[in-house]
Amino acid sequence: MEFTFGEEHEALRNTVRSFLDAESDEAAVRTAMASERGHDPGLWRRMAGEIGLAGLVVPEVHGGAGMGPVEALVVFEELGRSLACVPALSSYFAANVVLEVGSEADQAKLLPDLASGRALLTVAHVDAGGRWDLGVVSNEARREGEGSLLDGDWRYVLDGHVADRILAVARTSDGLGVFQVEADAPGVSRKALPGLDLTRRLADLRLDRVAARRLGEGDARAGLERAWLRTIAALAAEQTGAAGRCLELATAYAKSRYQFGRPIGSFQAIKHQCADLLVKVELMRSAAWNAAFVAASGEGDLEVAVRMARSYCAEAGFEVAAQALQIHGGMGFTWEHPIHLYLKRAKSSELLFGSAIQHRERLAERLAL
Amino acid sequence: MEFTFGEEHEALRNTVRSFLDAESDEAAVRTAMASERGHDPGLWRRMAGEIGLAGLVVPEVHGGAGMGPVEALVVFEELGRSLACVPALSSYFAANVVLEVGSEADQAKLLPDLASGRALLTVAHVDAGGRWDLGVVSNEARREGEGSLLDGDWRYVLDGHVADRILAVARTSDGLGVFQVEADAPGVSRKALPGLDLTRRLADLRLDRVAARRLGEGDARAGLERAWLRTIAALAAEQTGAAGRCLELATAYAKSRYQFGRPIGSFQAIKHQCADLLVKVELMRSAAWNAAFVAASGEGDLEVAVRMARSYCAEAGFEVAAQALQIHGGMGFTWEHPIHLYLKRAKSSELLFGSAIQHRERLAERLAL
Amino acid sequence: MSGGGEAIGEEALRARVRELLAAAHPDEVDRVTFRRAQYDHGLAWVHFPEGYGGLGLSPGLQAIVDDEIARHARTTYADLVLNPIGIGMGAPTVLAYAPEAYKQALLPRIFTAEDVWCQLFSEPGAGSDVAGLATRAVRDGDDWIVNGQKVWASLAHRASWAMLLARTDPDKPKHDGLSYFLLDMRSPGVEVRPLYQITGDAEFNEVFLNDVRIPGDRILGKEGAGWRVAITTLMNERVAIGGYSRPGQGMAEKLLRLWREEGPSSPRGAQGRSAAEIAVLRDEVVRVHVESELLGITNQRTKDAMRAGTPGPEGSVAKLVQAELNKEITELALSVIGSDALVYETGYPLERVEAGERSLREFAKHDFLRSRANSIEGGTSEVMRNILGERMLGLPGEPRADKDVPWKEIPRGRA
Amino acid sequence: MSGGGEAIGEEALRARVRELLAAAHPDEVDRVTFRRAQYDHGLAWVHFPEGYGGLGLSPGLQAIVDDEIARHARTTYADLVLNPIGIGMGAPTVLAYAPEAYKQALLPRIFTAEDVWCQLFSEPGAGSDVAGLATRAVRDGDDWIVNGQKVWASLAHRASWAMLLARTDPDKPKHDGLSYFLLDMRSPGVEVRPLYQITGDAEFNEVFLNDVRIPGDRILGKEGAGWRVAITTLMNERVAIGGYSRPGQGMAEKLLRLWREEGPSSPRGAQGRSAAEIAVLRDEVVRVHVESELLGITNQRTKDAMRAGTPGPEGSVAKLVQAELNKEITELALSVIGSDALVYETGYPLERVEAGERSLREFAKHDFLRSRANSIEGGTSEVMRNILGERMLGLPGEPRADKDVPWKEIPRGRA
Repeated sequence: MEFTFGEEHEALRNTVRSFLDAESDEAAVRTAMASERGHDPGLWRRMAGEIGLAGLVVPEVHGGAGMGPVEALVVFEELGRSLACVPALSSYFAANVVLEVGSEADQAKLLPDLASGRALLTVAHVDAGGRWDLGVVSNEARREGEGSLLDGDWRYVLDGHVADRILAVARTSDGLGVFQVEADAPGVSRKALPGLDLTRRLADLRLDRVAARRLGEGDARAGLERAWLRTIAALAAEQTGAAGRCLELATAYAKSRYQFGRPIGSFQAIKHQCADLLVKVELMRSAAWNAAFVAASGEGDLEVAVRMARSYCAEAGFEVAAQALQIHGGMGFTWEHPIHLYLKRAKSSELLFGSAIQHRERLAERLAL
Repeated sequence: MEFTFGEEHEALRNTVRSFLDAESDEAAVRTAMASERGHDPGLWRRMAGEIGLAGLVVPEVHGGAGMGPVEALVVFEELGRSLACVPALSSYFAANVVLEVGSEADQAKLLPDLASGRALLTVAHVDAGGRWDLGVVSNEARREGEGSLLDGDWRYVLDGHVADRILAVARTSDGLGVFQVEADAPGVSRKALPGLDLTRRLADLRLDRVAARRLGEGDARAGLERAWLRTIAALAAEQTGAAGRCLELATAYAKSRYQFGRPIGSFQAIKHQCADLLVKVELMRSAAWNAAFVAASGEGDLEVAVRMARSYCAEAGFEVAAQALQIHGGMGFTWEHPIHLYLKRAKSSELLFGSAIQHRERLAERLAL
Repeated sequence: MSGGGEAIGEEALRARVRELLAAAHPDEVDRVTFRRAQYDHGLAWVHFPEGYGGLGLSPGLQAIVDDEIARHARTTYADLVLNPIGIGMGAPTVLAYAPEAYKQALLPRIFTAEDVWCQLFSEPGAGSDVAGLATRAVRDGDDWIVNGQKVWASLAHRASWAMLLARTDPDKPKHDGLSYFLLDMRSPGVEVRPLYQITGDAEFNEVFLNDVRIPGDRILGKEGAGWRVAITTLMNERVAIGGYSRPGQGMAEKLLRLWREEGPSSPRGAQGRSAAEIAVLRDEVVRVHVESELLGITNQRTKDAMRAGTPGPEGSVAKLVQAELNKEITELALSVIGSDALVYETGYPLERVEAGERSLREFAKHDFLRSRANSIEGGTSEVMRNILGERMLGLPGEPRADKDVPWKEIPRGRA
Repeated sequence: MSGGGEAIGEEALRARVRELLAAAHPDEVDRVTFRRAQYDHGLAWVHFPEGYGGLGLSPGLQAIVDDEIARHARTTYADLVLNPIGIGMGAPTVLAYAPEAYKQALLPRIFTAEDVWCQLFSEPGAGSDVAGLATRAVRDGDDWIVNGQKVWASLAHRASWAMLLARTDPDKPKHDGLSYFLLDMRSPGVEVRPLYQITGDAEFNEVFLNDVRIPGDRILGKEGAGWRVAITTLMNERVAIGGYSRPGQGMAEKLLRLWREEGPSSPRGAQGRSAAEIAVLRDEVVRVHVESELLGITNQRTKDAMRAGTPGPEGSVAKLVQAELNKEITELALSVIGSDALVYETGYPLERVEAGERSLREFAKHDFLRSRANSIEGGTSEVMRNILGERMLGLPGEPRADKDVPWKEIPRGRA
């Protein structure tokens, strides 16, 4: 796999970074995370309209930017860096699911609203058992006339408390199905979860005989898997961006903080911690790039690339944030310093989409170990 | 558990240390490990005769020192510290097995020779599968008239290539049995193994219709387990002594080695490594002491205490040696510097008597996890 | 049994406690009345001299007093919780350094917790390097005028008195220009603000000192000798901390309970985990349990060694291991909880609240965040490794940029 | 495609290789004949100037030469193995600094490996701190007399020539008092002894220099400017090492093969291990495999970045990760092998022997010991972390005790 970024990628990175620096600085993040929704809907609509982030991978014909996993890599690295409180991951997941599973008509119906930021779309697949694994779906859909009826609990739905529509995954007689549920439909109840990470919110969803429309035809398992893996790849990029920012913060602090008449970064104890963070961030970057380029090329084993990225970035992302906090000393333990926001995001990103151990086990199977 | 050492323990430690400093310095260790036997039989007989190490826990009535696990702790810490090439662990294991499993007559028959150093006695229990676990014994003994016949392979027998007698563990119709095999009996063949660790030798043993005498009566399982656990406790003490010596060597080197105009121990990178070694050695010591005092008191859960010690000392003992080598830089990688002898002993001690993972699994069972 | 030549023996001491209880019984009188009586009987700090709440006995005998009170009374006034800094660190410092009038005025009110105390040493620019602090105290006639900012002050919002370390001579090397003051926290110019932590709690405060006036007789020790006084305080901090129960083992025990009650083999914790996943997690759980047990044993060895008069390096090891282990344990607890660790039920209050009832899960999640500070507070793990390397192993110190130069010339960056 | 303005293009270069093959074909002539012809055709180091084994092209084009030879010949003379130091580091240093006569005499014989080269920089007292070395060179008329001891000299026992760094002025600061010499290893007073490692092998040598005489024209660069010359050599060392194939991935791949062929699910590796034990080990095996793959990708990114002209910190990361990972991988390999890792079939020869055929197990066990040096040789992991911290992250250096003072006054302890 060769990693080639063009000028358009640099331009994209600059655009996103400039936008986020201006519109989602730390103060904005703190305001958004203290709000009930957990994000600023106006900001998301502007990100959708001005720089096309909502419909990043939505084809242009449906109002999107028509980009792919490598562009998503660039965007999510920047989103991770800024901790912007926006429903980017949920939207990216949903867009990929619609593209993989939906018919042309489904795409035409769902994607324009998603791309414009008019309607938030999210995916619900974790069942009451709490397992992040498309192989573990216990909720079932029942046929009722032309449509379907859904009953059950879906957990940890990204931005589920504010989504306008939900794509709920359920078992059907012919494999997995993806069902479009309007958030205001009768029988839908959802509960915003108090999060460890205040910058990305989750909700539990309960459906009680909710009428739902199925996307596409036949078993959606393979398409869902691809969309799921691509979303995890984007998350790995986000984790990398966040970890890179933690390294920047720790390094800057180590240069400017003096104790015993020296910058603390001149002490090997701190310097070597920073070096170890650099190593981790570089390996995370390799992992995230590899996953994105494999996804974009269609060559290579997407599952292997993504599970490698997932298992490494989940653990290293947290370790980097935790050690960066340590380098900040007491300051890093205060609410007013931003490092704890990264720590909490890192832990929550580690917990989303399954543990590193779980992904390594699947890797072992793929590697015939 | 209270850890109280009396003056007699200090005296014992001083005696053993003085003896080893004089009789088993590095040059002596290198000579012994280069020899075919792997140890100096004269030295062992003197250790048996002059300071009673061979019969440490053998009752005085059988010519031993009549001591217990706490005294063994002191002795094995010193043996580990010096890396003395003597069949101490094998003899300690054998003595405990005879005491736990043997009848009065067996004890009277076997222990005096062991205590005087006249005859080396060792225990063979690992079967061809290579598992260090008394629950896994596949070799069977057959009754033949008054006695028994043994067939099969026993692996990794401590000092098995030079032992005069072997206590072989085999299954019988009424549980585990311990069988006395004379090394020069017909049908006994043994193969000295080229060791990763040259300072403690192992042999594979093959018995082909060897006539053997059974010790004691009935299932020996419980007694064997106790003897086995006590031996592992002694090994933990030995590992602690060796690790303590590695720390001493590393610290001394860090003080005397100058680079960039400073002792390398003044650099935090090295200083903090030494501090981390100190922490590990202290926790190893706690583990070894606890195991010894629980064994001595007969109170508390011996299995838990020993498996804790085993799982910690196995891994930490190697980590300490490996990091001590790193602190020595290129010098530590040379044959002429003694640190590699500790590294190899530490790894071999980690591999003997089962992996840390294995012991943690058994601990989990005991802890109802 | 004990080594010191005691004025009275254990039985006499128990008898004296019973005299106290006859005079004032905790089940019958209020806290202040009882504790004042305890002080007057010399049973507050038995190792203090007579007339100062003590009897001149060895400190180990305090346990006899507590035990005898507990035998005869249902009520125990756990004042170490109300006024830990005053009782543990303030009192010995006052005893050693304060003028007689202050000893008489302050010591009983510390023991009754009528006066809560706090410590004002740390500053935003002086964390690991406490002696580098910048708060200035300038003479004004007989008084001192203090300006500066302190941080990490527990209980400052409740305190009547503070132990304050300030710089009186910036032209001296850093340790030599410090003086130690008793500060009345009710003085004008003292402003206390809660310092919110990443947990959303405020265990600590920032204290701003703006032209705060301190009478000249409230200096402890000599002007410029404050560092020596501070060491008395800090040594008592270690003793106080050493007296706490085993927090790390507490955490490991919670982890084991969490595993048994809500772990992978429980309905709530199953989460479809595979046997292999469970095996990997369990191995880690046992590993940290073992280390935690070994830490407890190490602490036990320290106590035994101190009793035997041969203190070793074990005590300093504990702080480092505990801090690092607490982080590991709580990280692992979140892994055991699994997906549900995404949910933080207690939220981030950002106001001064006492913790309410918490489930095992809620504890684990809170401890996960709280433990981040364990390797920072009371000496960072980096400082602990320096101490172990230099004081225990005798490794040489680093070249110093801040020795023998006037404090004002020490580089300070933009702190 | 390439950035430089090449005198000739790829096709012309391939044509020139075919001319060489027409003149001397490796399948038909001996090594020296062929390699000499390659040198004469300017195809030894294409980036060297014409007349010195090169054509003044960009170094990347050397791969074209190798490729074209491999296309047309079965025999490839892998001389980098015979004379890696001469070809990789000696030649560029000679080219840059040696007098013309030496260039003409030495360069072809380096390339043909008629002269094997070694490097004499490291000393017992100068490991990480190479510039602190103590070997003395003293003028004697036009010549120099050298005394000292060097270590870690690979190939010194086969070498005809050495690159020698020695101190010519102990009164100057340490970097300024060094000079760089070409040493004929056959000179009287040069004694080479094998340096046995913990593996029992002797990859390296100690070299003792007793009153060794070096003619004055064999100084490279100016007297006292030896450090600058040494940097040329060392930079080419990195390039040479960077050109090696991926050793770490090799180790991880061996580990996977070991697991599959002889691991817990094989008859030999089963050893009664429980499913839980296997799960714990397997998780670790996958973890190091992933890290190894990510290291490979990081190396790939470095190459891409160098091609794109924007080299980042990735290259320096690799050395550190590789070294630490190799140790982890081989430790894990022993765990996978289990009890049988107690047995070390190859033994410790303590004589200069070439490794014979080895099984996967034997490799793993040998690599376990050999990898201990990975975090020491070519820059310790501690030095690598300094480089990453200071050069990549821009963190400040430490206070220096050895700057701007005469070398002879730098504290040296009892090294």
